[in-house]
Amino acid sequence: MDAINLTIIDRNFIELVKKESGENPYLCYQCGNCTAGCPYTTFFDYPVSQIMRLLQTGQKDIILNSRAIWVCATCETCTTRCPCQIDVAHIMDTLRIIARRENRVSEKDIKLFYDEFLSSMAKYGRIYELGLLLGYNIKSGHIMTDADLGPKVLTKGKIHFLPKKIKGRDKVSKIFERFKDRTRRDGR
Amino acid sequence: MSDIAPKELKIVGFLCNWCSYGGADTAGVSRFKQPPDLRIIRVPCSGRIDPLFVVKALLNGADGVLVSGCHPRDCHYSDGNFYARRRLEMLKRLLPFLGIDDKRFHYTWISASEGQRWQQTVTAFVKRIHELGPLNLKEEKQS
Amino acid sequence: MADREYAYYSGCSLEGTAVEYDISVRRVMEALGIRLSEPEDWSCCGSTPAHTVDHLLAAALAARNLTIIEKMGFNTVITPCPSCMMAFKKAHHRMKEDIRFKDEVNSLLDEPYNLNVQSKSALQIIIEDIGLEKVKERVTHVMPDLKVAPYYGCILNRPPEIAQFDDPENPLSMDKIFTAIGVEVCDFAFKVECCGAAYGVPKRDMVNELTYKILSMAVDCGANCVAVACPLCQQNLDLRQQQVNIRKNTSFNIPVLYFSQIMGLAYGYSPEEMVIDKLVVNPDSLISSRITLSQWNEMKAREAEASKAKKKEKKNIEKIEEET
Amino acid sequence: MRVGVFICHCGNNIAGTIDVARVAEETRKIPGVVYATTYMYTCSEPGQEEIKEAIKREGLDRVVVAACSPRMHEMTFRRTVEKAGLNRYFFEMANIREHISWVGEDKEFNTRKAIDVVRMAVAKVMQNRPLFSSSFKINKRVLVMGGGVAGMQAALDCADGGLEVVIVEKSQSIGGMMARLDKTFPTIDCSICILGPKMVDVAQHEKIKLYAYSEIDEIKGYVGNYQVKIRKKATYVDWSKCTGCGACMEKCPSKNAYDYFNFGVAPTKAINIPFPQAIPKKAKIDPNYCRQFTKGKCGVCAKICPTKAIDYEMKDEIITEEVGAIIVATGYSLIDMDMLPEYGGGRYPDVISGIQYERLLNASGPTAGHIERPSDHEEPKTIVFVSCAGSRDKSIGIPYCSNFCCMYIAKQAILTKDHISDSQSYVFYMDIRSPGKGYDEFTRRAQEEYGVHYIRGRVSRIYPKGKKLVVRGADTLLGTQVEIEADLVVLATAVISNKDAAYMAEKLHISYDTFGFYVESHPKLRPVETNTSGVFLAGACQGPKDIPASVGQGSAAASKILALFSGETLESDPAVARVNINACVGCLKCVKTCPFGAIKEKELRDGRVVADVIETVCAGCGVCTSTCPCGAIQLQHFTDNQILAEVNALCLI
Ligand SMILES: Cc1cc2nc3c(=O)[nH]c(=O)nc-3n(C[C@H](O)[C@H](O)[C@H](O)COP(=O)(O)OP(=O)(O)OC[C@H]3O[C@@H](n4cnc5c(N)ncnc54)[C@H](O)[C@@H]3O)c2cc1C
Ligand SMILES: Cc1cc2nc3c(=O)[nH]c(=O)nc-3n(C[C@H](O)[C@H](O)[C@H](O)COP(=O)(O)OP(=O)(O)OC[C@H]3O[C@@H](n4cnc5c(N)ncnc54)[C@H](O)[C@@H]3O)c2cc1C
Ligand code: SF4
Ligand code: SF4
Ligand code: SF4
Ligand code: SF4
Ligand code: SF4
Ligand code: SF4
Ligand code: SF4
Ligand code: SF4
Repeated sequence: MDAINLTIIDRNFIELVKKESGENPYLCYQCGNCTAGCPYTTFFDYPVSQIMRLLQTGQKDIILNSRAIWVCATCETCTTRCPCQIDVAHIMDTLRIIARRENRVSEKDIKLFYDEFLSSMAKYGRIYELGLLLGYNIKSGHIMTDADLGPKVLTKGKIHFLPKKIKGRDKVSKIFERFKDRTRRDGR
Repeated sequence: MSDIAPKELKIVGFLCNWCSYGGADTAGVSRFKQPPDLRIIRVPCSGRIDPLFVVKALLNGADGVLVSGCHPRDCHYSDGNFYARRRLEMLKRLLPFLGIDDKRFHYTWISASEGQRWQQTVTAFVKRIHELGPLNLKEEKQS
Repeated sequence: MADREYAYYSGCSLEGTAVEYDISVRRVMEALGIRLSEPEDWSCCGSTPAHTVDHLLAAALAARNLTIIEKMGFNTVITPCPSCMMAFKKAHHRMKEDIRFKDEVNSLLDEPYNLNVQSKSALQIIIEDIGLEKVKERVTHVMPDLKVAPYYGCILNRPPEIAQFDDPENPLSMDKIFTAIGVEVCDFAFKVECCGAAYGVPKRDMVNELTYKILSMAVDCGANCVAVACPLCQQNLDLRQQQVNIRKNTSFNIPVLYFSQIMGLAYGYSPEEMVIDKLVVNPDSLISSRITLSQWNEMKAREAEASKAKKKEKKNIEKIEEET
Repeated sequence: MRVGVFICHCGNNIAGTIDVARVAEETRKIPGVVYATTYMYTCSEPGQEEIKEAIKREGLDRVVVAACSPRMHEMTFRRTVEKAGLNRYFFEMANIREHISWVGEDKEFNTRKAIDVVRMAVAKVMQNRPLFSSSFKINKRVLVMGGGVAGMQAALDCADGGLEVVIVEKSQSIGGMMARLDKTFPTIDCSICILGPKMVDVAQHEKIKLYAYSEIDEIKGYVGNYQVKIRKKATYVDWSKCTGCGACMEKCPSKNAYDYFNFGVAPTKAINIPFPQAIPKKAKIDPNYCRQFTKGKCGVCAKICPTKAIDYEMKDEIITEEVGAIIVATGYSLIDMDMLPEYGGGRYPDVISGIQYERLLNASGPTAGHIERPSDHEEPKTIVFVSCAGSRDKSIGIPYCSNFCCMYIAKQAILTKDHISDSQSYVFYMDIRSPGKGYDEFTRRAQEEYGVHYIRGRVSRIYPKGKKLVVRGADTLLGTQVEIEADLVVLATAVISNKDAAYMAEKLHISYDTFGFYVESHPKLRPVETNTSGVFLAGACQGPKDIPASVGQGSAAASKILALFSGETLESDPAVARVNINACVGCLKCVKTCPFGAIKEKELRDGRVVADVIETVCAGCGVCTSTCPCGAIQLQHFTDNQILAEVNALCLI
């Protein structure tokens, strides 16, 4: 890694994360407990305690481009065990939201899956599992994802071929629309 | 006295010597910043605080009174603060009859090690008094 | 006759891949005298994907359902899926802590949510509202072959400030229920280890690695099946078990049942009624030894008799030996 | 009246954010003030000289110093004015530093506030009356609460200084935690070898009286004259007869009693002597386990005892001792491991606490000094130490550092290598805190010479895997997760205050902090004094500290008492309550409310009953003054008039 220039610390970024998450990253004393407990540490490029450290030094680019913030599964292990009572999972969540807003997505597949999930939700009010899977497979280019499971699932009759559409699905899509209006209004 | 219009209100603090006065000292030593409105009177024990002092202060021109003593069970004089609590609780119920909003009077417990808590208490109380504005006995009686 | 009535939010998974969870929970609740009322027109809770977009949006998607439940007049909703439960609890918690946030969430909704609904897992309802005494009373059948690794998953009890139930590190609610219904529980150390949650589809390798560890630990502690309380856990451990075997060159063949299915079997429901056949790894060999409680008691009595007789005989022999 | 006011700059501490010249200028306008000046460092020698000279030059009869907190320098300046011939109570201090210059940023506001505060002090000082202290005789005996190393040191120093000492120890033997330790850092000398002789000295010193297995029930009185009620708890063994032969312990059939001394490493007998060097070395029955008590039959020990010392009917006994000063040396406790569920202490037998490990290392411990796993008694080869187990952990309400665990972990790791040469120890740490003399060298030695592997990071989980325990932590220097398959895990559990700390504080009228540790009078300059005169602190009851620091405090507390008792009498504080018998109507409300029982009724010659204050008993709280319906009883120096003068000086302007 190149030397990080610490002469100027990006306070705006730190403040933004503070405000949106309601958590104070400076409570972290770098004990490493979160990294020690995180089931995903091996899949992270920066272990979660280092994300916290990077945050303390305002390293916006490194953080928002990191894989870690996308791979985090919000399993709450870090939050549960942090001796400084930091809601670390919530900070990870917030960082992911900011990254998404800034269109920085280091884990395209995960984001795509989330997007497909939400669009299924916006469309039908509930999740249409088969549609979600097919949509994901086509868009991700991993056509065969979980194809091995197909027979198992389908023969067990677990997946419905047709979506369940709820009566109030327009109400759900209205929530999405209002939310979009709001973000547009806020100029994000 | 000065050409700058006075912005601070007049708030009297009665603090027991052992706990809360020490707590205010600790806040000072730790440089915990506070709004400037409070003037402190030191008494040996919160049990020494006669409700009359509070009433006199408010009638004579104070906008708020803050009383603070040792935590219950942590009193230098064993139960002085219990007597204080009883008396001051009575006083709080009496103030409205004198035409004074009882929010102008607050009592609390702060120990000598709780500098930060002192800072928070002062800041919150001063803010409250500023929200109520200067004490105008006639007006407050009417409303 | 129903003793109590609760709102019941099954959630999307329980309509699809986890129907057996839905059916078994409903039956067990009925057996315990609980009536469930499904909110009409409920929508998806938002789950993980929503809170990766925005906390406000996530809360609103969850709160829409809470509003419906509130209007039904319920103050408690049973949410068997931990993901839904957390979505509800977090929305509720944040709205309660921060009035501004509450107003903003409500501005996205047609009708406001007024913070009157507690979400609880089926486990919490069973432990707190029904009680182990009653859980035990209803038992009609015994499954002597079952050795269960109780797997709670990561978010059922965590973070503790929001979950407000059971121990976040060593939860015991499922253990206690199994013990009450006479099922053997193993000392399973990975009760709250994460299984990979929603990453089954986009990050299957990752999930396989994590479930490999959990399944290994289950086998190591002597279990012959895993009990779960979450549709995602069930999928990752059961449906993907074969993927693990291929990837890690293992030969796991350990059934993964919903705790409610096990309860149902102990309450005398047939495996068909508990929709056992929807599980991928077949548990038939384990549950085929199921017998009724009275048969079991008779058997035990006979055994006790036999051992008593044996002891007596032994004593007699000793006596004779001593005498001679 | 001629009031002089001295306003201190305190270098830049005050003058930096208060316009002291303007304060002086405004002060001069206050009626009664004839002189006001500023000074750089008022408490310095020349500063005090300046006050004395001004008193003479200007003919001042009242003095106000506007400077730091009176808790800091009131005594200094009282002496100053006294030296210039004024009564020491003709002095007041206005706190413009701690309460103004250090907490307000705006110079204008600060200056105005300072002027107000000075005006209040002037108003009060003009109401002040001369007060004179009287002297009273003192009882030069000392009570030491707690017979740990700190209490023992204090007791021996006092006794060697010629004072009679009473030690009250809660448990069966003196020695405290140190008696349980195997070796001590940083020199690895045997703990009981250096403590044992001290314990014997305590037992044999003709000036020391020891009440073991006893507790304080009640403390009455004031500095110089305390009456202390001591509860000698029933041991069911007549200690005057018991020779400590141990025959009873050998024969007792109840083998599963909890061993408090060994922190439950192994069970003990219902009747036991805690350890071979115990002082006093006497047996005690634990009625929770004794069959005579639980089942109503046994009596084996009574039969076996050669001196017929057993007495199942024994009752607690109350004894009163009179002393003049008290040293509190009640030490500390440790958290239960089940506060840390992720580590499984209590659930997994091979996860133990540091103090339990200390007992495993000890030759007179339950394993005779062989390190073995509690689960299967096998010798562990891979041992993991987890530091800060509960300490520095806000999530369980313990934000502070436990002070000595870093050091004892290094010690235990070194000893482990000495015991089991083919073992490997690991230490998970966040920081290594070793600032004492020779301390850092010690922790370095553990790593450099003994090959102890230090890992910078916290442990997140411990779980069993077969016969091993998997310790999953992080190495934050590597930035990875790490796992160790250990045979034994030792948790350096956090130091906390004793359960009864708050309860004792109430009896002693001393303060304790949020965590139950007793509060010293000044964190730097009065570390063993409390705010209650006559009560002193020593050792870990004031906060976690190691043996050298505890011993140092024990000696310091003793020297404070020797100084206090250097004369035959003490000066009383004259700021006590006084009754105006002309105003008193004899309602006796004050008698009922005085928390110290300092007021008695008195019959005057005309038969009228009035209140009467016993000056030496009055602690000066003023509760009576706010109780009296007639204003007849007034706390001197804080009378109604004095306080109202301050109120009015502020409000009526
Ligand atoms: C595992 C471990 C290893 C350690 N190793 C070392 C080491 O190598 N070197 C070192 O310098 N330090 C070490 N320490 C620290 C050492 O134990 C303390 O510094 C020392 O014991 C403090 O002495 P104390 O007299 O203040 O308190 P304690 O030793 O706790 O003694 C207090 C005494 O007061 C008694 N008591 C308590 N309450 C009352 C009451 N209400 N009335 C009457 N009596 C009461 C107690 O029974 C006890 O006898 C270690 C600590 C631990 C936990
Ligand atoms: C930069 C710095 C900041 C610090 N900040 C803090 C702090 O914030 N809080 C804190 O608690 N501690 C602090 N300290 C530590 C503090 O300075 C020491 O703890 C304290 O001064 C020790 O006091 P002392 O009396 O033992 O020694 P000293 O202060 O060194 O006094 C020794 C005296 O003996 C005199 N002397 C020396 N030799 C002889 C001789 N042969 N004959 C006669 N007289 C002799 C010296 O001239 C001196 O006056 C700080 C230290 C430094 C360097
Ligand atoms: S557990 Fe908490 S304090 Fe420790 S490194 Fe992680 S965020 Fe920081
Ligand atoms: S919440 Fe995310 S960062 Fe925290 S432990 Fe779980 S996966 Fe790791
Ligand atoms: S008197 Fe107080 S304020 Fe003045 S110099 Fe001394 S310490 Fe500082
Ligand atoms: S009680 Fe009797 S038998 Fe026991 S140690 Fe004392 S003298 Fe010996
Ligand atoms: S009477 Fe109690 S203490 Fe004595 S031998 Fe029997 S069980 Fe042990
Ligand atoms: S002494 Fe060391 S191990 Fe103990 S609490 Fe402090 S830093 Fe942690
Ligand atoms: S309360 Fe006042 S009037 Fe009553 S006895 Fe005491 S001093 Fe006298
Ligand atoms: S001031 Fe009054 S109440 Fe307080 S101790 Fe003295 S006599 Fe008692």
